[in-house]
Amino acid sequence: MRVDGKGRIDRSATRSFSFAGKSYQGFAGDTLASALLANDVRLMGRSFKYHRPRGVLTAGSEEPNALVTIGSGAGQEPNVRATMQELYEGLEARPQNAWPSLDWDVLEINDLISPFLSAGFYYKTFMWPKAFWEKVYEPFIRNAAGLGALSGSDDADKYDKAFAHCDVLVIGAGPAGLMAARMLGLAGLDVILADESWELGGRLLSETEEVGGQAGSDWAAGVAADLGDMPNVRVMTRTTVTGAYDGGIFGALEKVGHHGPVPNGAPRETFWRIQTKRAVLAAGALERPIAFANNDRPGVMTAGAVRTYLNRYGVAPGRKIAVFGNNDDAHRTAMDLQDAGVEVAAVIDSRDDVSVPVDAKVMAGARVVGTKGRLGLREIMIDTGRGVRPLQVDCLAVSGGWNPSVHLTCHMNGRPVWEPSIASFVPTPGAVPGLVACGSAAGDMATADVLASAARVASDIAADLGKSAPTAELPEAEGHVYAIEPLWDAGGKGRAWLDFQNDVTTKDVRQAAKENYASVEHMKRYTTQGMATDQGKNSNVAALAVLADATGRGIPETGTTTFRPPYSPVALAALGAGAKGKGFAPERLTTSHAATVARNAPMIEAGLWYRPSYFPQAGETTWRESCDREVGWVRDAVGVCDVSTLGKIDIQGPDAGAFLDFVYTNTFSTLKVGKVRYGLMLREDGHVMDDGTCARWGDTHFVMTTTTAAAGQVMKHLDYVHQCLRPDLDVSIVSATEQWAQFAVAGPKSRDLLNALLDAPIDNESFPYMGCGPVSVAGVAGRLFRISFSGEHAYEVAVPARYGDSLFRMLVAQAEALGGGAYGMEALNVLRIEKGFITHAEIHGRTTAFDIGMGRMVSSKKDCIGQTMAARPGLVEDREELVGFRPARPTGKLLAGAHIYPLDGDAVRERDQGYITSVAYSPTVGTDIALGFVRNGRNRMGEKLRMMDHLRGEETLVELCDPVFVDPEGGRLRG
Amino acid sequence: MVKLIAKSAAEGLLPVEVAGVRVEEIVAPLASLSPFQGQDAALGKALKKAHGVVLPKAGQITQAGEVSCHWFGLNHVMLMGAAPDASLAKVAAVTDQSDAWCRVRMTGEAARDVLARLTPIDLRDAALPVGATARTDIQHMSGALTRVGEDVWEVMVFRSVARTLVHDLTTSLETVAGIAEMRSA
Amino acid sequence: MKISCPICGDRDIREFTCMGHASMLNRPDPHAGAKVWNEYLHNRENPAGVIDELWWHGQGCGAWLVVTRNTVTHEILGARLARDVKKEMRDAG
Amino acid sequence: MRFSAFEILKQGLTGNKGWKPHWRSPEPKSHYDVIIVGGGGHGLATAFYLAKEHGITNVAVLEKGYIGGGNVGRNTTIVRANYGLEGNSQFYSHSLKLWENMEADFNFNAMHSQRGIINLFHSDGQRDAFARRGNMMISQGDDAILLDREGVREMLPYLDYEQTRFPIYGGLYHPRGGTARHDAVAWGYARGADMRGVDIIQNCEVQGIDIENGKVVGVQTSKGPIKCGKLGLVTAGRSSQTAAMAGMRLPIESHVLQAFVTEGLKPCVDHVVTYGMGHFYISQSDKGGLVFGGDLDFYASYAARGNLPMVEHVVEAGMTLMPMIGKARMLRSWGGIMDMSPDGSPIIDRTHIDGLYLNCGWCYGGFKAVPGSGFSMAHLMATGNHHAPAEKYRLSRFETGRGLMDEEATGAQHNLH
Repeated sequence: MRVDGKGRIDRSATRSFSFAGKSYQGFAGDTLASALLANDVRLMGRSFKYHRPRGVLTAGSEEPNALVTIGSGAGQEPNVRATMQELYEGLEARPQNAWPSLDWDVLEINDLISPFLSAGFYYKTFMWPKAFWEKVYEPFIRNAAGLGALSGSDDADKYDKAFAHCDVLVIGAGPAGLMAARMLGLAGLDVILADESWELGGRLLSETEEVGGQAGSDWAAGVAADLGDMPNVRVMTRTTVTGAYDGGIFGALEKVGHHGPVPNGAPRETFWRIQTKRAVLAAGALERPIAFANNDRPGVMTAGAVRTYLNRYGVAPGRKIAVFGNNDDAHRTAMDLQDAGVEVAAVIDSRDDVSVPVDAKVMAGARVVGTKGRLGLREIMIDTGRGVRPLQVDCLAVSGGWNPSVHLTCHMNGRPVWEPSIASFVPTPGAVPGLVACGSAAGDMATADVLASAARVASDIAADLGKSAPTAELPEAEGHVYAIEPLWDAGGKGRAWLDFQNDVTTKDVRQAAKENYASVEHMKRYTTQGMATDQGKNSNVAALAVLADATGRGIPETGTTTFRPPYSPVALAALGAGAKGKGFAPERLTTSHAATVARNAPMIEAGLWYRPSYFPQAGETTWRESCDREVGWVRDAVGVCDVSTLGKIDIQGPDAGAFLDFVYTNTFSTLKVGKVRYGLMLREDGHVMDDGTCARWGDTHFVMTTTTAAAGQVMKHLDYVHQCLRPDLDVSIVSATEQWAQFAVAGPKSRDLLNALLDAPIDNESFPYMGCGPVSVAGVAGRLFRISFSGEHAYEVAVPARYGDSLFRMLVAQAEALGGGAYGMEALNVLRIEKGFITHAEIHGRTTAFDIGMGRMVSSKKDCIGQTMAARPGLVEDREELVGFRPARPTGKLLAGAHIYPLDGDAVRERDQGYITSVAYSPTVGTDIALGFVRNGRNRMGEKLRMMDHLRGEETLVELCDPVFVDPEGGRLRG
Repeated sequence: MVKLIAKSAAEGLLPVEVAGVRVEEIVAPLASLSPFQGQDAALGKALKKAHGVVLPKAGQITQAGEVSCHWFGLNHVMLMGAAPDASLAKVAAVTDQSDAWCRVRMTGEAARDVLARLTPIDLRDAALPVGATARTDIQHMSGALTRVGEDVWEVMVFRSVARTLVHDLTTSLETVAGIAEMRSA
Repeated sequence: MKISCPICGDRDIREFTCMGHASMLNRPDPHAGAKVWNEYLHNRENPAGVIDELWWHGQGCGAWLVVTRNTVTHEILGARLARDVKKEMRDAG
Repeated sequence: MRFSAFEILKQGLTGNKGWKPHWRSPEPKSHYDVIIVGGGGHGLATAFYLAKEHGITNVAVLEKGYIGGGNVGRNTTIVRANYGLEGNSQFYSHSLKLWENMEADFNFNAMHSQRGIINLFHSDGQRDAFARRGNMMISQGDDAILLDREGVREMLPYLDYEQTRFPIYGGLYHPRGGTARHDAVAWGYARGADMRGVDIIQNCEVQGIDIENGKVVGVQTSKGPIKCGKLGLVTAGRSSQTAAMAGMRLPIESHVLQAFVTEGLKPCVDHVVTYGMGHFYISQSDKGGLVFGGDLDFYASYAARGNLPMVEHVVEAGMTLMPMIGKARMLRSWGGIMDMSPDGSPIIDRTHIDGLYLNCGWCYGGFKAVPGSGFSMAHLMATGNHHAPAEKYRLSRFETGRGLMDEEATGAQHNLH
């Protein structure tokens, strides 16, 4: 029901919206919850386990009951707190976790059988018969559980992430936050003030109290205006600080576009990472309910929430309202309601000696012990101490006291401390380095104390950061003492809820204690207390008080569970903003990318790079046809392949040779200028890290190449070796991978092709096998290396990357003229397998130089990385060694990933002889060929074994052979 | 006679302009210089003599006309705008990097908000004043960020990721513009 | 977490890669024997407290750092260039 | 008290007032035949199998906090036997078989759910590596199915097959893999051990190990000295500290691994899915929360909490793989202390000190190993012989290089496994 003359809503701006298929009207400035209450809708959700009817409990982000689904289609958003959802024109909200409807929910049956669903019941049954768990019990439980539903498909909404930096982050813009932010701003510090609401003021927007001789909300507006004028203060509304992390880093979620239509480009949410020197926790306090029988009906809400609905939204959540509390703060609700003309049926206070200046029945020393009303509160039962009597009300405002919002102070394992005077926990100072709590977050409950503590904290921080804060002019404010007598469980007949959403009652906690889940962590995990979407904000303190009572311990000894990030839940789309689709990792493109795509080559990922799989030609229907043709080109004519993705590292300096001797197993200091050598690099544990070639470009200048896969790892490794192990060596290591576009030109006609483009022709004298040197390519200074990964007479030619596109097109055109053309990764792979060249399929991280037959390349004349550990007995004895495989029959099929077994007996692990790493159909050999590893394989050449691929049902008789299938003498290389 | 045609790293991708922020590519010679042990001062001298620029301190850039020198990492500076003089190679490892990087300039009041979406470093005036440079992470890419004017920033990433950079910048530009439109509504 | 890089100043750890204990700087002589090498490569003090760790500022200046850090609180107590630490170790013999 | 549907009915009808403690809280005796340090999953399982398989019941489990408070209560609950290397293969195979019968063994529903695991691969090379692994699984007697892209699409229609950064080539499907209710595993073993006479002593911190003449004779604890015949250290991320009390330095670094859960949602992810390119794995709990995780934070830590860069990285991987989870909200994040070994595989071995046994190095794969680890550790401690499926888990392998089991193939850098 709306109340005239109250609230901060704009009554001139109506907003139409729908809930559960019905249309309603509210106003700008409403939340979905306030607008529903204004329309006398009390039933907004269903609980998790018993599917109990539920209405709003709170008016904030801690709301456990009023969770709805917003929108429909791909972008539907489940579990939205109606209490936080700003109302906008056309808002569509739907109830969730209820079927067929919110009013009639079939699973309400769970409530009737609740005696059999007590704490942990599922641990004690559903075990028979065994197969029923996955087939019957679990699907039923899964379908009954859960809250709202995801759409199941991707949506078009945009999310965003950003970084911010400041001197002081002020968390919360209630009286404390505003006070602190203004002082810190005036001191000249860079301040970020974040608040989860769209309006600054915090509780001041919900209260009728005065600050500085004016309405509290007006004072807040005045400070907000001051802050708006300070260029060094950044005010972030609709922003929840979600987590405290190491080094003064905080996560924060800004709801940029939840309150209406979003223009193109703008996100729904921005997830901020805020780096700050200091932080002020001014997050206020959260009111807690009291447990009593059936305290969970729609219409029962916290007393502070009732004031918020009345004072901020101009809504009376009932027509006849009772107030029940154990502290003076609850009385304000009665007073505000009465001032607004709403009937207060009674004020029930568990304390014996209270007086409340209201024109209503005040019942001291009394407790509410029961309620009635299936879908909404109709009646409460009051134990006056002289008997139980009913009272007809449609709303009960409950206050069990206020819990300081200590959550962020716990994010780095801090434990809050029990403060008896307010019967709650307060932050441990220093629990998060640089973060100081003030105001009610620190346990100061009266507004005057809140402002004073904020001013004190602000001036300390300013001084700490070398600024002097202006003298605080504390505005006049209420200074009442917050008097409270703890009351956790008011009793009554029936279940009394602690965790509303998860349906955890005081009985569950007591049962847990009885079953020896007496540690607070055990109780939580056994009962699911505090594990709902509010993470126990409403219930943890009361629950552990009940546990303390059940176990005969005090509350401080019982301890707390840990609050962990995030403070309130954060959409994965926000945390992972930008990563959808291709955004997860940068895309690296070679200079030949456009020309390659233009030739319809399917592109495959190689690390972050894209490389062509093959270059299809008209009439070819399978990749194999294209691949066989490309292999033939290289073997018979000439092929061109972009190899720019290989790492290219410039190693320069007087000690370059000595450095390379230390990182490679073999020796490079003796290499002659103009020559290239194959190099093998180990990890310190003696296994192979990478291989490649290294060219001596000048006396003190080497050019190292790495594999594409290991380029980053090798660069990092070289920096490590240089800086951490051998800083004595005068050497500089610079990546030049991106500077050069480099192309393999391979095949018997490779030199002919090059000579058509080089300004000075080459021959076998000027560029012998493993020679290198500068060349002029069509007028451009380039580099030429005579190296081969195909076993053919081949070169790699490099030009500055700006010419890469042009050179690739030219090379391909020339190759085509010579009866060849471009080849892709498939052909490259076939070519190298035919020649027995290894890649990371073979040097997969568990192979040693010994395994791949390069044991002798580990020079014993010098120390190098990995040398010592490579000599461990386990790395050289009884190993699986690199071998080649041929099918015993020409049609035999080989499969990478298949294992090798003896000819007789079962193909079981105990008899495993090895495995296949790389397979190709070799058009040159005319059969499948493969590389792989077999135990003591080098001594078993010619032996017949059994290849078994259980997965694909393939079994082939294979013969072990030398891994070089083509031109074992290497004549073609030197051709 | 055949002739190779040069293409810049972001050719066909830039310039882009969204809501008053302009992004354009800069093409100029780049050479990384890494002084040999104990040769820092000698490199400084040679640089001054050959190119007129001072060897920059960590996080700084120096400039002389068209030529500038950017600090570029541990033991490492980048000469920009001129081919390195041969004298430099006597005291430093010199590596041509003219084609290795995609270098863009972003101009506009909102440029800082755009960058705040891509890099974790502090972009406030005190931390990154005009003339300061930083090696940092640009949306999972290894990059360099330089403030060359009040609202003028240079971003460098490897050439191969030019398209990703332009995509990321454009997305962030649109985000910032969208948010501004929302706030002004 | 932020690391104060001696070259770049305070930087978010997302710019860094951690390699593990800084004892890796103390590489034994190649002939020191299996036990010494096993200690070096595998065994760790692994303190619940202050540790020296190797971090690489790979998305920054490229420096390898020895970062002193508390493994219980994550407090960073200092960072030095690994090459300086290594040189000191060499000088100290 | 035996748990059953009947018992629930009976108790429900009598106000749930008759439930009994699931385990006792005894004061420690002065002497035990065996003391297990560490009341986590592995420690409790060791005690359980000592009693059940070997009749050794004069056993105490000493836990410095509350049982199940370590990694068994803070993991992503995945249970599988899909290892590729000799040594691991037989061990996890055995462990999975124990999973399949454990609930009957200890009369407690740990909600072991064999809903199937799919490891996605994103290139031909990864497919080959997974094929090798899958063939190993089958040759060990476990189950594996190689799915192509369409096969994966049929099972997981919600993945992004068009735009995702690293396209889905297929997956290795392990139908017997799945999840379990992690806390219940610890409680179930505790209950089972307790029923067989084992003393579970919580809030009892071991502060020293008494060794005489090269033999363990007892421990010093916060509840006083306790004598023992044999001592097993089963302390996961704290192994370096407990071993140090015996003067040992272990090949272990302790690192933080984070895990995450979203708010409850109606069923939408029916399997366990792992994303090879992005270090991301996800399943949905019976309560409806999406449970997911990724890689280590990479720095040494005992804080059981991590930082944002890895949080973001993990979620980013999720978003490129299955953008439909975007509207789910992260409810809670936490961390565990992982005992990372140099080859990523564990250690179950005796030590050079007579009577002192070691069980550690589980990295972030310890949960699924709980039954197997307990079984093999109990076997070793009871018989003095290595249990065959775990015989490769020797401490000496690092020095000799014999039998290294580096599944990730990243070498001897602890944080890369």
